[in-house]
Amino acid sequence: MTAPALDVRGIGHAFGGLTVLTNVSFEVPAGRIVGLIGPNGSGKSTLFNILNGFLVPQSGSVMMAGNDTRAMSVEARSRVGMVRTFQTPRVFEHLSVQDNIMVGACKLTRSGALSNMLSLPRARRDLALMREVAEAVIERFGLQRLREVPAAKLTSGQRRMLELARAYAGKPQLLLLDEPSSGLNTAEVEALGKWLQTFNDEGMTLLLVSHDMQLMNIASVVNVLYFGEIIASGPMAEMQRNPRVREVYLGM
Amino acid sequence: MFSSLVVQAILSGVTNGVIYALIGMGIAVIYKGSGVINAAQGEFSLIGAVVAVFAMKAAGFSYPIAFIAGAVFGILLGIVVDVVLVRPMVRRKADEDAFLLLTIGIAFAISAGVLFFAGRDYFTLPSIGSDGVAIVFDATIRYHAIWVIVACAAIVAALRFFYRKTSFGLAMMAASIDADGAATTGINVAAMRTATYGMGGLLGALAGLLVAPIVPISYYMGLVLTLKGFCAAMIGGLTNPMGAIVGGIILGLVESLAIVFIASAYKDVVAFSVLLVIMILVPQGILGRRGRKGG
Amino acid sequence: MARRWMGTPARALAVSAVCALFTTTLFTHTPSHAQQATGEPIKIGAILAITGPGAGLGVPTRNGVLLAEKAVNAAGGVRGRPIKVIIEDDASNPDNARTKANALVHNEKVVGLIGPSQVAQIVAAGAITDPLKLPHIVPAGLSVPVERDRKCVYHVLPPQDLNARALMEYAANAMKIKRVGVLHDSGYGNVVMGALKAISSSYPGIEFVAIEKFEIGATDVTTQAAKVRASNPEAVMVIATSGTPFRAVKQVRIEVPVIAAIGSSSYEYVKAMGESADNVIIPEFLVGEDPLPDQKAFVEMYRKEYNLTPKNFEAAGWDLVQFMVAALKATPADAKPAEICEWLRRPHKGVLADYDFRDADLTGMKLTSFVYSKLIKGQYTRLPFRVSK
Amino acid sequence: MRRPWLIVLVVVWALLPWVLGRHHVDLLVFAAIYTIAGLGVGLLLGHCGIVTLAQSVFYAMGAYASAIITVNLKLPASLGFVVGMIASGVIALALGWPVLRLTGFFLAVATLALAMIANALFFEWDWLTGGTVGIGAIPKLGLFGFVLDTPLTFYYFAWVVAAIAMLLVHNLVAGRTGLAMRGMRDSLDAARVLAIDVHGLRVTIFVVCAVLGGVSGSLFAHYTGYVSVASFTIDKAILFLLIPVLGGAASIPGVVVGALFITFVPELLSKLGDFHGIVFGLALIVVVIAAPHGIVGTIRQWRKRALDESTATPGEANK
Repeated sequence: MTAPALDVRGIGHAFGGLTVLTNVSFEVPAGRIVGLIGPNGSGKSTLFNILNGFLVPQSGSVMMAGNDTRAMSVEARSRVGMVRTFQTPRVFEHLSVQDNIMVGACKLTRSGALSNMLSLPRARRDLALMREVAEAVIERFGLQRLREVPAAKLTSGQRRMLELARAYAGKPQLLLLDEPSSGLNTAEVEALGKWLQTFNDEGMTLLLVSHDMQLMNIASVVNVLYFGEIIASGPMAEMQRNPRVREVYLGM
Repeated sequence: MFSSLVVQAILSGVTNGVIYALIGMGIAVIYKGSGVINAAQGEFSLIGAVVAVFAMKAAGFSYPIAFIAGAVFGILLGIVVDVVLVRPMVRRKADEDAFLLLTIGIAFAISAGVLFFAGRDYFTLPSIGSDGVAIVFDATIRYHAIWVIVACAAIVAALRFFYRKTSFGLAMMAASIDADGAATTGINVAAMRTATYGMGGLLGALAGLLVAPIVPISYYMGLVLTLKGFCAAMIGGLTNPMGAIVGGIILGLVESLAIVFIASAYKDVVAFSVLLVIMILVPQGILGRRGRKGG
Repeated sequence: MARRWMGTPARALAVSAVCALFTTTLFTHTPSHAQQATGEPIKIGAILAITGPGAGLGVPTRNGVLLAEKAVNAAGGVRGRPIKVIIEDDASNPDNARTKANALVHNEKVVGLIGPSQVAQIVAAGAITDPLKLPHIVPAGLSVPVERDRKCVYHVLPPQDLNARALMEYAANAMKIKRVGVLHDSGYGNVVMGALKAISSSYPGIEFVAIEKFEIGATDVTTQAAKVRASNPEAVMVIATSGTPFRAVKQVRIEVPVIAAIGSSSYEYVKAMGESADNVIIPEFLVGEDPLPDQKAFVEMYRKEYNLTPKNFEAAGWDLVQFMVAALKATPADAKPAEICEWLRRPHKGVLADYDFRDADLTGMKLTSFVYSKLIKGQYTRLPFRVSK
Repeated sequence: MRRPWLIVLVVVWALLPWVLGRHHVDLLVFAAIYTIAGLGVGLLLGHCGIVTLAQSVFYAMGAYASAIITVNLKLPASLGFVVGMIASGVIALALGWPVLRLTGFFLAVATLALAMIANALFFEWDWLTGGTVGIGAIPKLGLFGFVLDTPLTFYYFAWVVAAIAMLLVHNLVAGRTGLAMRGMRDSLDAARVLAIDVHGLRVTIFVVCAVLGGVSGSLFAHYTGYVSVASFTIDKAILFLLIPVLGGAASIPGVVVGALFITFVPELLSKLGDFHGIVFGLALIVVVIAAPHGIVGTIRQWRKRALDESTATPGEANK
């Protein structure tokens, strides 16, 4: 059985005395879609920042495909296939949609500053490859019309799509999605769900962190986080019937 | 004999340190109030001193009048800088390095202005009290230096009283901690920021006026003073202006002891190396709380 | 036919007048009442520090230069043509010195260059004049090895090793002391300190108990002065071009006499020293208050012109112009720069002292020409002590 | 590059020194030297959003390397250039690695502190740099038999080196590194998430900027034949910052325009004494407030806006 894409064990974290996470453990099996839900202030975004390396947890560890990520920087984790999105999409405002996606494809090439300055064949090949990948992703995501538009001029829905396309361009194995459905209407959430499903079909493991129940239907397992602890985990339908979750979520 | 050398180093260290503290406080006040590091703080000191010198030499005013003229000019300069230069950029939501370029431009323009109008020679102001020196354990400190330390303590007390006890001060403090929150309670945040720059201008001018009798001031010295003041503010933790006092004195002592124990020419090298180490390793400063982003 | 030509008495009168005028100008050459020089001026370039830390040297030198220009033109200039000294301010900065030298030599096409007066600026300007072998005389001592290879750049102030020797002579033979402290800046002071170390072997009796350096334009050297005081010297040598070190010596209450280098000796710096200009001995060349016999004429002329007392740099400024003009007079009008430069390579008698530009140090001054002055409460007095050999 | 426009530029460039007086050619040589140093600062500022005040340090190191190699060690000038570039690059790497962890104000102030420390050390280590007295009689450059001892000859050499530097920077910016830099500038976090080693990239560009500074320092040393610490003060650091800011940090022509501005404005105002400093200060303030993209950037914006208005058919909303 291959090692889980992400194995979170006993994560604890506090900000100046205020404990935010206590002993959080869960798994993201390779090739699956796993959900993580919890009301605002349950510590979701802190956990998320720990998973992708922006924060170093005070206790516990995060294993990625079998190796410990404690010593790995954000860039190092991304190089081995972990990419995350942001609650409010962080696109490169001054760059065009095509350039944004090409930055996403940088990961596939290695030419350094010197070979770029001398525009050696390696550098030119890399640039051509990046442009090719970007072109394919633009076709795939139907962004042809927006190719030259600077990201600053996009609507919030288009920004979300660009962030996904940009992540996709780097051919990630593990995609962490932070509140991907915030700011989308139900139709858009539906479309997003389909996109994530197709990503999963292509072998990409997904971790969905959100408070949006509708999106969680595509997840095979959902973990419920409440006041820094995992209080329950299992398929979405089961979670809706779980008394502890109902009490927490629906106040019944 | 050796001890008098160390005492001399401590006395001149504290004297210089207090000046750096005043400049550092000006930088911290403006940073806290507007999130901008004022690279032209040393030039505010320069202008304060030059205006006083001209008020005495050209217009023949007495020393106290010239001193006040210098201080008032500092306040006006701070206000003009905010209203004319900073406000349009705040409206345009310029990013951090645009503000830095602005203050570097201000610093360059002021020092070039002083060079053009006042020339390259050095200016000194008469000392407060007599020109003599007091003897302390066989080392000397000028009476003026003692007055500077007293004045600095008074300024710190006045600042603390102003920020904590007066309504205007509280409004300024609130606006600097949380602009949006303050705005909701009816505080005119823009006016508070202008007052902050005015306060920064005042502190800068006072530093210049107090340092001129000890250290002759010339057109090119603004940037060195800014950097020393920034170092003081950094050691004290940028978030609390009072920290700059301790930071300044520490810096002054480090410098003068470096002269005694290493070599005189390494004074600045040591001072700025301390600044670099603190910025990289202890970004919130020795005394400051964790509250500061940045470094 | 001839009659009509001579017929009109007016014309005859006009012709004879012209002949008379012609003959008189040809033979009158006594300077005292010769005609003022007229015609196209001969341009001589001058770069001096009018502003900045070096102004204490540049301003007095300029006064000497202008006085000499006036005197030379009053005495008929060079072959009847007046000289025009174009003075540029290098603001005590080598970059400016280079740009001004470039403009003077290549745009104004000056026949010779005077100044600058500080080491860094001299080397910068020298890089322009040396390739052209342009005659170039500077009011400063030879300091760095590169200056020895610039054969057309002459100096009218002693090389730094001679300055150092003059300082040591007084400490060894006049004061007969053992322990000497030194406070010097990082430019001029550094160069003279290097020379002091080099010649210290010939003064075995003297030990440097403290050597403290400060950067040029430093405004607070009290701690360095305190370090010198802590080594309790019998005398303190101050080598700098500013009043700051003297004030620091006084503030830390160093009671022993101060021996200063010639670079600190100008009324500008004495003013900056304030009341620390007391009990200071300076080996120099001209004490305006008590000049040597053959310096009296210059001192009088300078007092009449500026109603100020001249010192070394004023006299240096005067000598610079005199030697340049002497070279222009002695060489043909269309002489090439190298020719004028070679003519200058000979002994010269100046107001400041006697020179011999043939010497390897392109100065040729003697230790015996030094006079020693002493500042008492800001006033210069001349001491009887002279170097014997 | 549009072909005809470039050819006209090259022809004008080639004929210029024969038309202008020697003094103006001298200024054009300095403009070339400052362009090279300014390119480095523009790269950091325009593409990485980093304000550096340490370029005068690397400019000095290049100059001192050339002076020491050719005068003290009597070795060929080419070795001076190479040692200057290596020294600047290595020191930039050693200092850049810790310092570039900082961002915004604190990074800029840190570079200012580095410049001040270097200035004090250039004074103090006079056994190496000659201190205020400096190092004189640096030999003239020889190239294919020509001795570059007049502004005219040096003019062609300096601008060819500047052109090569511009080409290298252009390639860097157009390539993969340039894309990563611009992404990093807009959002540091997003770039890190896309596996761009942000810290490594900033240090790399800092080293490239320093090496460019070293080259321009070596050129300065061989052109003036003399280097002293007074030529490498903090004013010079601010001048190098002015070049890309005034000209237009993100564009190579902007850096050239900026370099021409700071060399010719003092000349035009020389009659008024030290007035040009005020013009520089005010120009920086005006540009930062009103024209953040600098002279060239703003002209491009006006031209683009004019282009949009002319092509936008009446009635259609300005998209």
